[in-house]
Amino acid sequence: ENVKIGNIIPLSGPSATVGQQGKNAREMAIEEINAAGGIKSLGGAKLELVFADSESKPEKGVAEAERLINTEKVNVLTGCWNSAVTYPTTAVAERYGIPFVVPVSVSDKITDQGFKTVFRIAAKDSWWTRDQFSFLKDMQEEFGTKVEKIAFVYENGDWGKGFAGQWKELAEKGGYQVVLDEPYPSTATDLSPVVQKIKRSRADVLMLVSNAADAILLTNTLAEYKVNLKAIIASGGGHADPSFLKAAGKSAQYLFDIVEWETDVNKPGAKEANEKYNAKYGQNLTGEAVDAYVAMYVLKDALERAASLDPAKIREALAATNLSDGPGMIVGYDSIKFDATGQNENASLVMVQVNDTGKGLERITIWPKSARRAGYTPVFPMPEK
Amino acid sequence: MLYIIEDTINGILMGSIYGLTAMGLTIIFGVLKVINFAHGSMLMVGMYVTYWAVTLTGINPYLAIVIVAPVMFFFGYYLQDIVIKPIFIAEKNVREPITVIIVTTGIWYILDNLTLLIFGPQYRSLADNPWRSKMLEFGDLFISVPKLYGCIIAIVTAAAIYWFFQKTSMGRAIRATSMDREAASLQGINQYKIYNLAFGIGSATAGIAAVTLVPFNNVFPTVGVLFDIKGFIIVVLGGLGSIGGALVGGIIVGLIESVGPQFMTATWTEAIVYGLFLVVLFVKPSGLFGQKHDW
Amino acid sequence: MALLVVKDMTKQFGGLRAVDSLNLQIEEGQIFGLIGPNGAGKSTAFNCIAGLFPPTAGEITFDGKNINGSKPWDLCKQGLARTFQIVKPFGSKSVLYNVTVGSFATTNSRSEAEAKALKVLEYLNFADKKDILAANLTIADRKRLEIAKALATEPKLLLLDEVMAGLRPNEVDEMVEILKNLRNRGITIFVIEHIMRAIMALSDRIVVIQFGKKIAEGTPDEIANNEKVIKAYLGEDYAVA
Amino acid sequence: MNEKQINRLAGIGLLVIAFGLPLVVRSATYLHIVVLLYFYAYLTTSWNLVGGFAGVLPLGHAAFVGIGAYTSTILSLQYGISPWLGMLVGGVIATIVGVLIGLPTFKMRGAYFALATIAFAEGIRVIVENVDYIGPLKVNGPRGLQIPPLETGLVNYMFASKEPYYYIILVMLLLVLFLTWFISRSKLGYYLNAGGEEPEAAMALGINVARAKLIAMAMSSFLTALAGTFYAQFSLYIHPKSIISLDLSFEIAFIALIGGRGSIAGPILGALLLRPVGDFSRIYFGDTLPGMHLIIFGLVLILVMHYQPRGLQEPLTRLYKSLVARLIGKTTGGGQEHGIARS
Amino acid sequence: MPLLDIDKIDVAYGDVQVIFELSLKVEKGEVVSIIGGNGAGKSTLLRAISGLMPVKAGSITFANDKIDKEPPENIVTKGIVHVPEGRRLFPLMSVKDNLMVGAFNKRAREQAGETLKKVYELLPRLAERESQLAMTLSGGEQQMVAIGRGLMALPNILMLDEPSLGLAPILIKGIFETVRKIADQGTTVLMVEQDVKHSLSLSDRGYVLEHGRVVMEGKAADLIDDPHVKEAYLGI
Ligand SMILES: Nc1ncnc2c1ncn2[C@@H]1O[C@H](COP(=O)(O)OP(=O)(O)OP(=O)(O)O)[C@@H](O)[C@H]1O
Ligand SMILES: Nc1ncnc2c1ncn2[C@@H]1O[C@H](COP(=O)(O)OP(=O)(O)OP(=O)(O)O)[C@@H](O)[C@H]1O
Ligand SMILES: CC(C)C[C@H](N)C(=O)O
Ligand SMILES: [Mg+2]
Ligand SMILES: [Mg+2]
Repeated sequence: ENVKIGNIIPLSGPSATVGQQGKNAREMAIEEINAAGGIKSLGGAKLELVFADSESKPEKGVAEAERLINTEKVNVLTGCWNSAVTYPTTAVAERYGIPFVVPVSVSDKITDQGFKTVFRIAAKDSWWTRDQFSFLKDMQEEFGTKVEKIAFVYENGDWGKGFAGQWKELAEKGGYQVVLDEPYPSTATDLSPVVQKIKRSRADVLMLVSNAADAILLTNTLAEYKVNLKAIIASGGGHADPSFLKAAGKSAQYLFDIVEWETDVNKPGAKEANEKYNAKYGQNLTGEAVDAYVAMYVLKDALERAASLDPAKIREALAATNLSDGPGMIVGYDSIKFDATGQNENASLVMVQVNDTGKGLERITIWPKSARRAGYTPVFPMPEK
Repeated sequence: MLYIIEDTINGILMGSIYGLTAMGLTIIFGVLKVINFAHGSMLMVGMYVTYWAVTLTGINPYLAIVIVAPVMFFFGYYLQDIVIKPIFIAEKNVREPITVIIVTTGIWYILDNLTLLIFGPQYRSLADNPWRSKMLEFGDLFISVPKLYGCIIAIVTAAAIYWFFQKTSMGRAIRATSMDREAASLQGINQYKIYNLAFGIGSATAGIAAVTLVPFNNVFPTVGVLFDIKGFIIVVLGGLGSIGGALVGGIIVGLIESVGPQFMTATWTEAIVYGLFLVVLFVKPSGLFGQKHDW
Repeated sequence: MALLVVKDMTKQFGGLRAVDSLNLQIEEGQIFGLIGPNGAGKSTAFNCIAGLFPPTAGEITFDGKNINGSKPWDLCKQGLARTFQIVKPFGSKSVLYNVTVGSFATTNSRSEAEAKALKVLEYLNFADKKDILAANLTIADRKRLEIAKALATEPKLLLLDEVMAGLRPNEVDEMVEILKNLRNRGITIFVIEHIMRAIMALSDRIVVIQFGKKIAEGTPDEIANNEKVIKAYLGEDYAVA
Repeated sequence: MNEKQINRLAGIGLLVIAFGLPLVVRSATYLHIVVLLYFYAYLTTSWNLVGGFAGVLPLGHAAFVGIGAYTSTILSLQYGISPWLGMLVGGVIATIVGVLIGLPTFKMRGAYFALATIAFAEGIRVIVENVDYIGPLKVNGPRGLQIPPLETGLVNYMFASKEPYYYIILVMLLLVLFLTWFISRSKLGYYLNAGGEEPEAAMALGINVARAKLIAMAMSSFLTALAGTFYAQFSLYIHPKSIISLDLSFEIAFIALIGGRGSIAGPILGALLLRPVGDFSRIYFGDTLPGMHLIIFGLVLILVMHYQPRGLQEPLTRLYKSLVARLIGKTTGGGQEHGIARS
Repeated sequence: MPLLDIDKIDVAYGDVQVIFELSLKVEKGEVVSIIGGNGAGKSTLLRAISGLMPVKAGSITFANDKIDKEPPENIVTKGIVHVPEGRRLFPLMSVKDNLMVGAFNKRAREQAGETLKKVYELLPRLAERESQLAMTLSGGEQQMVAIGRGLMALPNILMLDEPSLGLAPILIKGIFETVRKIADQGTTVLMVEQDVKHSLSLSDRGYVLEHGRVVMEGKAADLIDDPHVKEAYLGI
């Protein structure tokens, strides 16, 4: 008997690019797992993926969760990338007692609901923001440049609002002056008014939360208006989208982006996995894709230990996860382990900088210093325009 | 003060491009009396055509008009001929066949998702596009060159279309058909051909709008949706069927979007646009330049 | 007693004065005719009286009350009903439905309203067409439907705008009879018509307007022989057929 | 057996099927789909009071769904007020908003009205997305509101299985159907029809068209808001983008037009076609051919309009009538009425 | 061979047939009147000829061309021009633009300038009102525009549907005089009229239609004297 894994991701609609990546990564993982003999404790049972399209719409996610559980009879669920979709959808899984692995969806509240069945592999937004601020602090020390004024600009949604809330607290604690706090609609067709506000705020550092289309538009417009900033710190998502670098091109140079994983991570197997992925799908793995990829290995590990398809058993096994090596463990940190809320307590983040070291623009890991690509010196502050 | 000037200029430039994106909507409504909910999708298709035309042939993005406008004209012409015309034939006696809007919505869903199936979800923009970050700088005052071109193209297009409708025999025939289909057919006018033509012209203007957008915007399957609702607001504000109205409506929206954020967060300007829209309609239910008798 | 008094009524459309200081007075139980060249302002005068739009100046008194700027629906409830020159049937509905809409003015019950509507249809020799969709009627029948709808509201004063256009002479005669009967039942009638056969046979009194101004008033005989009227409206070789 | 008896029998048969369905359909998924089908049929029927009878095309009814959902949810989350009560409060607020919307927009004709209602609904969505609090009330802006699991039961309007939801929405649907049937035969129904088709003529017949439309709008927005509460309790999560969305507003109108505008059966027929098409095509193609389900949905919209521009109700009524006629062995004359429909 | 030959046509609105096996001929240069009560099917007949209504059975031949399956615009191009009941002007266009639209068909377009002059000569009132919107004209003026618009198409046959409807007595005479002039200049005219006295007196021949059938046909002069016509249509 096969193990059915239901996956709810945005395959059409505005986030279809990342949905597609997540699908690819999952497929690559289970191919490997099945080729290696499936779940041995279940007599070599194979993993089988069932995908459902959320279109990035919460109500569709909820409906699909109902269906995957009731009709497809999936044993576990994963998804949904958009926090706004993941949040209500996990509630459905909780009601039915079906384990739900969230590879990436960062809103804190997903694991703060007291649910028993939810396990998140990615870091949550309070950690992302915490690390963004630690990074900022470290950079100031390393390069001796002082940052005083910060501007917050973020998509007006669950994700952006979540980040902005945390930022405000952190900025206050860190003694920074917040000169701009600006949500914008992700559907904007012209972002120059927002860019003007950034420019006029005379901020030193700009912190962003953006989806893909707006990330590209913002980056280009910032370059057009020659907004002088010491740094732009983005929050993954749109800035980590595979089309971002291509579409933004030169304007994206020197941008900092926080991610879970980067191709240059120093981890056995990572390079091979990326090459394999690139050969298969013509793109590099991204942090978010890696989370999806690893999620499959986390599930495999839990299923081996559960040796049963009983959701309660799988849930228990997931809760006891401590995955530190083996194929597929290509994340930047040492092991995956869930705390009482289901949050992967080891999840860690890295900061990358977009720059051209002679091979065209690429994403280069620079922080924490221990993970920095050998021989690369980050550019901070950004050169004046 | 400088800020206000800068934002006002940006608002006018971007606004006239908005006007251009909505112009096809108003033309098609003016003649067919139908809200073309697929107009955003036509714009999207136009953007893909522009993108590929420039990428494959390497021509100047603005010269691409000579490819995009005709391609879009024929696309619209035959789309109307094949998909929408049968409804008009079935509903001969209805002046404003509402069923057609369902059909146009169907076209919207199909075009957007067919594009997704064919080209994938990627965001595309022109590689090494010389216009991307071109700015005119007057001290601290920045004016975007692609937007300026867009504005000029919008005005020229509007003037050309206006001239065509007022001064040519075909233009008169189109206007006549818009007022009374049957009476027009009694003047030897093939109403269905006129509809095809109007739809073609509307689509061609969407194509021209697409050309102005591609140099500084992304191309992706759902990009049309972003311009859809804005387009509706613009054409109603300006008065359905009025070419100049579309331009003015677009500029109003552009100004609010551009100047508004000086006083509030960008997310609230949307609300201001809707508010103003309703106020205008309350005072003048047929929009700023709409015909009272021939809504 | 005068049922309708119009004093110095003027209606201006932009630069055009469609009705110019018009005075008229209609007694209860009268059939009152209004004629004049095309574009003289007859329909406009009707529209002002019936409340479709307010007059620019002047005073309209109906049944002793000033009705300047009153809304059409209120006027209808007060007993003033009208037909439209450009007929406006509820095309997707049956004749009976159309007329029932009118008779709801005096009742809230559907069965009662339908019964009243049927009576009106019978009265107008129209009952055989009660189930036909209004959109499928010929122009003449649509005009008849206009009258039926207006009658169903049980008016005191009925304004009829060219309801006989398109009727054959013997049908015109039939309609004249119907209208006379209505008058005998106590309904005052104010009619616009270009068909002299009808207007002359029908009216107790006629007003002629041109360029919005009254140029003559009198009995049909007086009007038929009025020089001004002949020159402006009837034409030299006019003869009451 | 005569025609009346057959009609009655058919009606009773349908009722028995509707009430018995959960005994046969045990799958929660399918029941979920049917519940949403009824939910849409209910919304469309409420919409029909304005969109069908009054002859205008509102494209912003999602705003009322949103008002209903938000009102009852906020009251229940913050003050522990039973959603049943909150539902009524939501209805009242929606009525007020509906009348406020109606006042300016009913002056407009045709496309202006349709587009103005879109703008109204979008405006409300933008406002909800922009405010975290209205006074003490937590709206939570773009992040939506989640209803935590409470004790299940009728008072909390929360149930562990789908069946109770099924029966609630079924009863709501039947009530609203009866109401529209009743109105269509009343003075108000006549006035709405007349005012929708020829406002000037209607006014001359003593109809205050604007007032009749406002009454219809008030009822329609009240009823629509009730369904908003149902939706919130059924899905336990509300989000401005999904509940006050253009998609929802459009779908309501499309179901009506596909089914047959202004008819009683239209909304049900429309929902019976469109909902399953939407749901099942997404299920079958959602994973392999992203976007395919929307292509199919679009194709269905176009095809129905090509073959039945007046909606499904017309041919199906004809079919039913001829079936009945055959049953009672009487041949009915063709006599199909033709006419100019309103736009 | 008649210019227009209608042979046993049936016409129906949906299932309701309103014209039954109707035959009618118009010779070149003639003025032919069709009279009949309301609902007799007169307008429907003209609509069938001009292609606005499908013909269910029978045939219509014009100058040896079968035209009963052609769409209205082709029929106009061939030279049959229908001035419909109720004028149907383009309300928001100027008088001149209305007239120019009349000359849309290829045949007429090239000579539109000259035709326009001729129409202005025939109907001088229109030249005065050249730039006024059609919507704001009085009924009589509108009727003139409608006829003028018909003439702009350079018709071989001009079909007029109740040109005198709703006009003041003084104008009616003028309209019929205009029709006479048009006929004298060589245009064939097929006219539907309620004003039987006027229309028959300027026609060559006439047809009486009742319930969708021709019940009488003949020389106009004979019809005027026919007792049935006298009673039913002249009201004598
Ligand atoms: N709403 C309006 N706006 C502008 N002008 C108008 C309007 N209504 C009528 N007119 C003009 O007012 C004048 C009087 O028109 P009206 O319809 O009252 O004439 P009438 O006497 O009824 O003519 P007919 O006998 O042809 O019906 C005309 O010149 C007409 O064009
Ligand atoms: N759109 C329609 N749908 C169905 N039946 C129609 C339609 N239009 C007209 N009819 C019917 O066709 C018949 C003939 O109508 P037609 O208009 O040809 O008569 P007519 O002789 O021109 O009368 P009138 O003198 O009143 O204009 C009438 O019985 C009428 O009811
Ligand atoms: C970083 C991204 C994965 C965030 C995602 N869009 C979310 O809503 O949580
Ligand atoms: Mg008049
Ligand atoms: Mg006729």
